[in-house]
Amino acid sequence: MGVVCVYMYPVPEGKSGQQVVDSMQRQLELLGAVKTGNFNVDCETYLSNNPQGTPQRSLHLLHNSEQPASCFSVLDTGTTLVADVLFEVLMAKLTQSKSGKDGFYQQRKGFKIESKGPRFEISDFVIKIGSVSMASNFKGILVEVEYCPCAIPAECWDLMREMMQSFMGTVADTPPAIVKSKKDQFYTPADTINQYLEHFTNFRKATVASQQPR
Amino acid sequence: MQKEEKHLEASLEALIQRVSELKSSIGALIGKLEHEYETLNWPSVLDSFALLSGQLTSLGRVLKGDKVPALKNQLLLPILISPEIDESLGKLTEGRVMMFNHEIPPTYLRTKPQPEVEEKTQQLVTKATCLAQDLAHKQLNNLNKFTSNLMDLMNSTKEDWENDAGHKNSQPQMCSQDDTNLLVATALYGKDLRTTRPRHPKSPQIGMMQAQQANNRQNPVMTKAPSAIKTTIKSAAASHPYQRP
Amino acid sequence: MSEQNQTESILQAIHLTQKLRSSVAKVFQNMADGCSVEKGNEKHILNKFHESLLAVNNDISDLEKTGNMLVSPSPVTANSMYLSNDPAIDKTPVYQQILQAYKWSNKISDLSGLAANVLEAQNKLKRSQPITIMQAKRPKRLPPTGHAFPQTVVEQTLNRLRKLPEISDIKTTHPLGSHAVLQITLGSVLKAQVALRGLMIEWVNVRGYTEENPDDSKLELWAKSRYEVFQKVTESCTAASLYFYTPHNAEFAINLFMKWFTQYRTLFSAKCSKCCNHYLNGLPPTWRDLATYEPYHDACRQ
Amino acid sequence: MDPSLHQALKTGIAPLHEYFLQGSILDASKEYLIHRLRGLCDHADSQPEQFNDHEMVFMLSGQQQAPFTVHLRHSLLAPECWHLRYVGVAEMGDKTRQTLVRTCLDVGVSETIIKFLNEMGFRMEYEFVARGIFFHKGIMKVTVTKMFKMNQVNDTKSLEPVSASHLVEVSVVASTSQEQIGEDMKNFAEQLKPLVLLEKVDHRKLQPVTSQTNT
Repeated sequence: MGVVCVYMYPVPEGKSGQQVVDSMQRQLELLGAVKTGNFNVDCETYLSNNPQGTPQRSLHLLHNSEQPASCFSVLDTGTTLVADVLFEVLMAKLTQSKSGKDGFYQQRKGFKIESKGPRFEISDFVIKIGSVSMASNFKGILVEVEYCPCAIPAECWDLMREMMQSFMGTVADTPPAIVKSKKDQFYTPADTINQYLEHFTNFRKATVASQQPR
Repeated sequence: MQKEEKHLEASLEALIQRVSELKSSIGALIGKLEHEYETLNWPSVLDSFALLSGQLTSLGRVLKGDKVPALKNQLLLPILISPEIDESLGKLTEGRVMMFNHEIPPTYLRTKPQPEVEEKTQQLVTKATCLAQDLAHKQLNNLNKFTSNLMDLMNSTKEDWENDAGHKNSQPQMCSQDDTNLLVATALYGKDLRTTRPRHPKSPQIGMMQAQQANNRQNPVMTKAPSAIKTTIKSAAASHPYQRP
Repeated sequence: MSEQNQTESILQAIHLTQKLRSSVAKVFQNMADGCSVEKGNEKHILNKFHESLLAVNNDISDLEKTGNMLVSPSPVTANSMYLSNDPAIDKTPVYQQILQAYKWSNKISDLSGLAANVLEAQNKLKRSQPITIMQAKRPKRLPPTGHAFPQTVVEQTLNRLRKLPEISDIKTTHPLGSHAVLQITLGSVLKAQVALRGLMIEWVNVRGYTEENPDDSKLELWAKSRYEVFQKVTESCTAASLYFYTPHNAEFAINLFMKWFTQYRTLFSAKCSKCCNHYLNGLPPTWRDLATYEPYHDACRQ
Repeated sequence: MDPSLHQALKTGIAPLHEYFLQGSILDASKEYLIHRLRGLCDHADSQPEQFNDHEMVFMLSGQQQAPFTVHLRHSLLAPECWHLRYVGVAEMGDKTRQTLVRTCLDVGVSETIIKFLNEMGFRMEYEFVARGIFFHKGIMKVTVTKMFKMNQVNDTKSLEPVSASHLVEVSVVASTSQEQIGEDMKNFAEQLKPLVLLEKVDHRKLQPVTSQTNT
């Protein structure tokens, strides 16, 4: 597991998401990237049915195809739990409503958001171009770049920046906030998930904001 | 005279009864040996022997008893000897003796052992008498000593065995049901552990209510999860430093 | 019977036993040696065998006689009767020890086979030549001494190396006897496995800091790194270990090598001295100049 | 739930049922049992594997919902190992069933779990330290556990044994359709007699009604 940076890649006016993805793919192939399959990161959200008095919690359950045996749960307090994928079964038990009574948690319907697309490798770099969709509506593009050999962001940031700028330009001028805050520590898969969650949350907020004026 | 005869008759009657009892039990034993030798076990043979010996002693007691006139003083004479088949005799002896001819009386009415047997006995008696008194004593003492030694040995072995058995009886005290229950309850329900810390203010009543409900319904909806005594195997398994090649 | 007499007869008995042993041994020796039997010669061989057996027989009867003369063992030997008593099997760890020994011997043979193969196939550049007859012809050339350092000296040298600021840790193991295998950790950048022979560097393999060994005790000396960057570094290190190699001053050589090697602390963060970039063809500068220690991309070296 | 996960659960790739028997052994006789288990179980040549775990039991209770309990185990030997376990009600079954059966869910988790559970609304109910040895024989797992009360909250150093016995459990985690396992386990338990009587312990009788009213 190396250091991962996730950026939102802006879709220019008048272009469809697919066009942007295609052009980026061509660019990467010119740089010598090899396509090595697809990837998928998804996120579901649960809300607690807590009795009054205690604050309502929301819990995000994320999967990353890069870590297929794990699932990641992030509470709105920011606490992140990495667990076996069976944790989801536990979650299902918590959402189960028994004899008419609601479960402890309930799934937020129509809120599932995911980013999926092709995965490329250049030497020790892994690049993923994901199209984000929520309830099968296209929301934007997330580009993930991972440098596998190094686990400390401060060591390899410059190297990564040069690499990323070669195909993304100025989008990758500064490291993502989470990477920045962990510069001298070991980078973990949970950090990747938190980067994705942050972007997902932004997309969802944008959706809500764009819907409200109407 | 009349009275004495009657007396004799009665005692003979008694004797015959005893002897026939003895005979039937001997028959039973023989039958057992012949027909059940495959399934026969030692205790049942011993039972038969015990019965026999009991009957023999009771026969002896009857013979020695005061009520029986001295049979020694009675005479028995063969009055009629005939080579004809006597049916009533055959009936009486269950077909063993069919006629009372000349061969029968010497064997059946014998009061002394056979001459050769007598001779042998005589020999032994003389041998015994010619043994010196002190030598005999010595041998007797030796025999006694051996016997008592043997007895001691057997007794001590027996004691040992019994001790062993006692020991074995004490061994199963290796586990206790109470402890099992206690441990399971501790792992599952935190028996004796909960009291040490305050609980969430609301939950006790709920928990209690539920427990009572459960009891009332006789079909407890147990919502508490049993133990996770199984543990993080992964960790321990992974820490095994040398995998076999 | 006096004590003296007793002792004497025991001595005699022992002597006779030895004699018996030797005669029996002779019989077996004869049989073990074997002989080609020629036709007509069987009788002779048979006679010889017969004679030796007779000798054994005589010895046995002698021994028996002396043995009968001995009275029953005196109380002094009372303890010896416990000799044949079984020890409490459950209490002695013999079983585990035997199994352990068996496993280890298995492992040793496996590993040595493996090592021999690998060293044969992969490492043709032998730095330690076995002393052969060739050397007799060229007496001027001294045999290399790099491999002939006692462990204490190796340990001392390593302790000095441990003080280098870039090196976070040097772990030593002796997987196959005396020669050390080092696991050098450089910051949190990389880990290198260095197989030493004495103080001579035989083999270097570099892998990433996060590339886990299944556990720390198990050395993965041969597994190559998953990442191209460390494969390149491994290549460079092998080249450097040959460059710095001096046959008669191994300590000097290892110091030089280590000094050069520590430059990889900045593997990901250093810029190439020629093109002034970090990134080229998917890799950071993976070469460090042997004299100036300056970082270069593989392609920028020439 | 993920459809592929659903599939895995159905086909038994992710086993959800635990078959188990419980018993206990007095501390004094533990060595005999260990000796016998070493002979009976796999890997007789190596030292049996030890564990020393801190178990915490968390409960989530709502107003209308039935409380939900999970058991969290933290290895004190390998502090990076955290293990979350949910177990259902143990079914006694009838005479023909040889073992107790309960649903169970084993999840390896990261060290943030305590904070996570607390923020999810779980509260710790009780905790103890379980220390012992485990063996395995095929898919069967045998644990010999000494349980300790903790004198102080979160202090795994000052301990007090719960009883003078070790808890012995034989268990197999498998999917439902494997009733044959019960036979094997019964046979195995038979071989441990008279040291340990491994039985179906009726959990219903052990549910502490009184202790709940006390607290």
